[in-house]
Amino acid sequence: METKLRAVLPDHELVKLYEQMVIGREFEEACAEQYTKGHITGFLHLYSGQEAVAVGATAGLHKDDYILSAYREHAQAIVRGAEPKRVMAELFGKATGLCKGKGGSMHLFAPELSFMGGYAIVGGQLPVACGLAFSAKYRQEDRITACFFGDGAVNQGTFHESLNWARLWELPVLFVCENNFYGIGTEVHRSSALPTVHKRTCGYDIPSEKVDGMDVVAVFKAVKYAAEKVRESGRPYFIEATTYRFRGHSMADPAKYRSAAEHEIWKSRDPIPAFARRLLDEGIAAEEELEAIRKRCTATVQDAVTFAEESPWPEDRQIWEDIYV
Amino acid sequence: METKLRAVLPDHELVKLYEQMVIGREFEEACAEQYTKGHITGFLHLYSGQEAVAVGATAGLHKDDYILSAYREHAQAIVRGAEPKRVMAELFGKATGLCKGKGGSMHLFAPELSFMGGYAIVGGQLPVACGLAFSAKYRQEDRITACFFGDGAVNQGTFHESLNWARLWELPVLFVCENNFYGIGTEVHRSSALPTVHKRTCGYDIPSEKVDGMDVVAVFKAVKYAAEKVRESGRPYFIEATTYRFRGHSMADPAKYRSAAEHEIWKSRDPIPAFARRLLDEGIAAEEELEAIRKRCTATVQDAVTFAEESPWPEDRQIWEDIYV
Amino acid sequence: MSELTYRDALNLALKEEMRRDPSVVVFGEDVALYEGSFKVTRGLLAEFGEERVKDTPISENTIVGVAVGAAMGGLRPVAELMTVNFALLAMDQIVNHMAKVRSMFGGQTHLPMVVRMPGGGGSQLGAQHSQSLESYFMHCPGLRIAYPATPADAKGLLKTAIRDPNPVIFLEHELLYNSKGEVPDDPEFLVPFGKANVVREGSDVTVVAYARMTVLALQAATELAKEGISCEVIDLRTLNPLDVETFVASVRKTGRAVVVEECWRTAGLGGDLAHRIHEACFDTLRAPVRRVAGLDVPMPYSREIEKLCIPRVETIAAAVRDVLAASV
Amino acid sequence: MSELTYRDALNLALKEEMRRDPSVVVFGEDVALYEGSFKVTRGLLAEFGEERVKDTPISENTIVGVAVGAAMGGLRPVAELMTVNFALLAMDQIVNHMAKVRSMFGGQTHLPMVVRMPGGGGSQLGAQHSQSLESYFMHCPGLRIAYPATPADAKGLLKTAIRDPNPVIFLEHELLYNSKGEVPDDPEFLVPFGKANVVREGSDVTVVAYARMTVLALQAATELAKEGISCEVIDLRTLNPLDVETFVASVRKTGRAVVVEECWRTAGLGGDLAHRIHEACFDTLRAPVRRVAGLDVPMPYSREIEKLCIPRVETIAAAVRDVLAASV
Ligand SMILES: Cc1ncc(C[n+]2csc(CCOP(=O)(O)OP(=O)(O)O)c2C)c(N)n1
Ligand SMILES: Cc1ncc(C[n+]2csc(CCOP(=O)(O)OP(=O)(O)O)c2C)c(N)n1
Ligand SMILES: [Mg+2]
Ligand SMILES: [Mg+2]
Repeated sequence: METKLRAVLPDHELVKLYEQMVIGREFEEACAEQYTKGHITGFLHLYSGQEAVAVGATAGLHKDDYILSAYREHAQAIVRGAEPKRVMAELFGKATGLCKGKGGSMHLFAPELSFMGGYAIVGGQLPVACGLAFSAKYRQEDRITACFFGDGAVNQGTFHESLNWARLWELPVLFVCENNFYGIGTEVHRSSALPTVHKRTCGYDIPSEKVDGMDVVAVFKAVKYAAEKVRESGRPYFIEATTYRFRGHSMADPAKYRSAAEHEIWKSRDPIPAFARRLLDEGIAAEEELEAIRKRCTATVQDAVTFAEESPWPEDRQIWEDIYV
Repeated sequence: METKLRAVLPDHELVKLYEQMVIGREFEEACAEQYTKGHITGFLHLYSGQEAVAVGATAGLHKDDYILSAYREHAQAIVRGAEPKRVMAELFGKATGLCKGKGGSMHLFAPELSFMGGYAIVGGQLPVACGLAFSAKYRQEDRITACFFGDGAVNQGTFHESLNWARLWELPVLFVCENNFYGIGTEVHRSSALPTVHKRTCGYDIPSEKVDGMDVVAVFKAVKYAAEKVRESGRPYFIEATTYRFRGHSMADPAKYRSAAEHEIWKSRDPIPAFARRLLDEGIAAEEELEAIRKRCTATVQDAVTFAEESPWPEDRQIWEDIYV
Repeated sequence: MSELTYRDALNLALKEEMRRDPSVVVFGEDVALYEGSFKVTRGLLAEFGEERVKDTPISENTIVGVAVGAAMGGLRPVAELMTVNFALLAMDQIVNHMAKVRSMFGGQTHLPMVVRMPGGGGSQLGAQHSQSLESYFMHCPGLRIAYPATPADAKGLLKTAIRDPNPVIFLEHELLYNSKGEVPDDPEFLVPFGKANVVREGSDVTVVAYARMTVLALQAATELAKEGISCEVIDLRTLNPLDVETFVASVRKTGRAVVVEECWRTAGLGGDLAHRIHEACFDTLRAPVRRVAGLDVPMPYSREIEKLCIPRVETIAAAVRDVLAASV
Repeated sequence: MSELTYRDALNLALKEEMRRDPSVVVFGEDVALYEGSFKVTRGLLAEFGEERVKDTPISENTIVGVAVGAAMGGLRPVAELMTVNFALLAMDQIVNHMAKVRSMFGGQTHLPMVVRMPGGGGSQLGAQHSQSLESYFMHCPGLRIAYPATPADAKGLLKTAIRDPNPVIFLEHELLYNSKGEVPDDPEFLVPFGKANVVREGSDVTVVAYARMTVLALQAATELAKEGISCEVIDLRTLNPLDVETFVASVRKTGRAVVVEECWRTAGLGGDLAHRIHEACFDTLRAPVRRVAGLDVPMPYSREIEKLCIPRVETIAAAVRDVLAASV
């Protein structure tokens, strides 16, 4: 039997999880539209379907725990507190963007929120996460580092090197693999000799567990538990969150390699309506309240688009800025 | 109880194993002398102490199974059939060397013996071994690839990538880790989160086992068994052979990081006298025969040195040769 | 002749060579089932099956290493790195192995292999995905490097690359995949390595370029012709072997040169080209060689500033005008 | 002033900076217990303890990546790659991360980190262990690159590198470790980045060099002086920032230049330097700039041919004579 939600978190925090998932989804769907209109260019990797992971995990961390991710990180940044309008402006390539238009969709960064970046080289963020964790440990800060990556990243050399290193140096890193079962068009069992991702930590003596990444509360609980383990032991921990991206790998991918049936099964597990049902069933929120949240999120995202549209382009001189100190 | 040697191999083959270990040792000790005299320059990594691994393993393979190794590979090449004089000439940098003086100590190569090279980038040979195994599989050759590497190499990204790949593509690779417990001055438990090296294959669904690398017959049996497994299944297998190098990492290393006591314990397990005792105890060879072998090996190595000394240097024009076809 | 895109010309080259030689195999991330990130390997899995067309894990260093071993074992692997940016993860196998194995083993083996990589900037992909790394490969003896500008060359050079006994880095420009041109149907149509192409004859200035830079240089030449300036445009086609004679002969004729490279200016290959011209034509050069190159910055994402970081028709034309103005 | 080896000068720089700033940490393969493959980190573990001086697994890409993260987190990591050859395994973290993080994140962070790497050929280490990869680093905006020629510069540049807020590639030449020279004792002795050193004044030819090439160039200059040829020798000290003014001013004076680089000639940094000279001094140059560079081959092991692949005093002297002979 499922735990009752109220046993896990107070009502307003549960509702906040819902709101965060909704804003994540709304934001991505707005991005898709803006991409179609040509306002967002480059690669655009949307997070729709995976919201429970970012939202549950972020809730399970302390506010100043470091977070690093890959290139599918809009929702991750927003959930951590980045302003949607500055994220959208970044995607538009505007000077008001989170990274002044220098980074784009794949490189969001907000150090004041301890959001230490989106990285576009598969596996590239793992060593960086170890380094951040080392700095926190060295300075005796009570701060762990959560590093997100996909199922495709686990076959990069850096995965191996980083897990080994984190255990060896006893670094407070929480590795979170978002297993959405595909790396672009390649299903996990076609890229990994051992497709049960979390079992791959056996070679590093790192404890690991698997969690349902479509269930925001399950993710929250798992991450909260794991984060405490990391904090207490000073050692790494590994979570595999199974999830699904409802869209193609990027806007350029029609995702023909997945069957309609498979897609339907996962769609029926959409974390947002599922969580809404639980909030209603357990009397935590009323339908009107949820509807108000959805409206508010839509408005926020709409404002973000307007802000991005109206923002100026970077100036030419900025090309030469922010490279060297 | 130890198996009786005769139950494993016929007498003349057992004696041959002894001879191969002796030549391996004599060769290395001669190298040390020539290095001290300044005839051999560059890095010189000697194999003394580890002979049972190369000798036992090579005996357990088919003649045309591919072998690849790292930079501590003189004995490996010689045991496979490379002429000691051409190996020595290579170390002297002479035109008559195995690689015309272009490769040196770390890059022996003898394709006619299916000895596919010594590589000096730690972990660099593992992907290459996978490629050779793939070519053999593709051409439906009854040929496996044995890839040797050290305990230090298991933390390179290529180790992870190659093991995953070999299992995924079902490649006939026999991975042989020569665990001599040190990568230069770093003991294995200070570089590997899981210092029991053979257990690291758990993340790839590759069977593995550990063997006493100071016992030539044990290595032979383990490799023979593993090689047959690889041949039959078409899948990788992993052997960890525990061993010890009696000298420093290279001639430049006084190996002060190891205690005299540790060194003594391993010295007392020197694979050559240990095997000699068994040959004598089980009545497979008489002391005179072994003594004759040792003399023969000393002479062969002395001839090799003379050959190398008397050989010409490469000609200047050779600088531009053998780069492009 | 058929009109084909650069993409389809590459695709046809792969198919023809796979039909011709069963030792040709293709592998890389998403090249089989997904038919390639840029669809260059479309139809290969269907025609040649999964023994010859293989998806790989995201393990770039090992992709190249497996190709090295497979080539050593007698196959003709054509590996794809999804983009040139990821070659940075494979530099060990490219520079330490692919380029060196033959020579460090005294010529006892050779590596008939190709590593294909799309590259180049201009698509708002940000700093980690917009690099032009041709100088790195050129600065590494032991490799051959081809980088086609047209669909015909795409086909002819890739076929030559696959048949070449040496390891070849085969660069493809992401912004050229959709460009169209006439391509010979002949399955024996090959474009030799080391022969630059004088793609436009002219008398005032020699413009040395490659790949997409050739396309831009031709457009600049058309513009400049309206002003009465006659450019000779040379497409290098291969960066190794480098056809020094052709461009030096041209500069001897025109007395002026502009070198166009997409990569960063500092320590870029254009410095070497410029110096070779300078050395060979010291007496006849009427102005210093001008370089048009990528700006020395990590590529910014925003399209309005990104476009200023890459050579353009305008910057090439301006350099040509400058060189004329500066002439003695 | 004390007479120190290049090795000991580096060692002292590390110690002084670690004493001065507790955020400086040192890690790399065998740098702690073993005190470094080349003994540059001797005594560090004993003085600063295992929290600050750390051995790592053989995982080069992650060594650099950990330094990137640690620097982002506010430390001043000084990572060692055992030799520059292994930097090829770390090119992803060096080029895609270390060089780009600041700019792609809009300047919101910076990386006060140093990656030290011994390099250079001439020790019969074969093709995979004898590379000079400075051109790769120079061809990558976002990095600073220092490469000292003398013990004093070794100390002063390393101290500057550690205090610099930018990511620094710090190259050391394996054949210089035992070279000796006077080194200032002052713990505040710093050698600024971007200031080339005119190590010998002269009037006939400017020789532009760096690191061990400076040492050879000075020897060549001594030889040539006997023939009445006066060389001005310039040691670049840092390749990024590059002090163009100093060498251009010198060539304006002498009218002739030889550029010496240890790396491969093709697409090497010397082409860029030569072109900058050519461009800036077109009117005053009396002969084409000559380049003395490593031969375009994977380094052969055998010492008799290896030595011919690397610039030598003789080849530098010959280039200077050539440039004089070719002068108009
Ligand atoms: C080193 C590297 N190789 C290849 C790519 C191209 N690429 C981008 S995303 C991707 C798939 C990654 O899959 P996964 O880690 O599962 O993340 P997901 O996209 O599913 O979130 C690939 C191959 C890259 N960006 N970096
Ligand atoms: C990529 C790379 N990093 C570092 C080195 C320097 N190095 C040479 S041997 C060695 C230790 C390797 O240890 P191990 O694999 O255990 O082999 P062993 O020397 O014990 O035979 C190191 C770090 C190298 N050659 N290649
Ligand atoms: Mg995935
Ligand atoms: Mg070892």
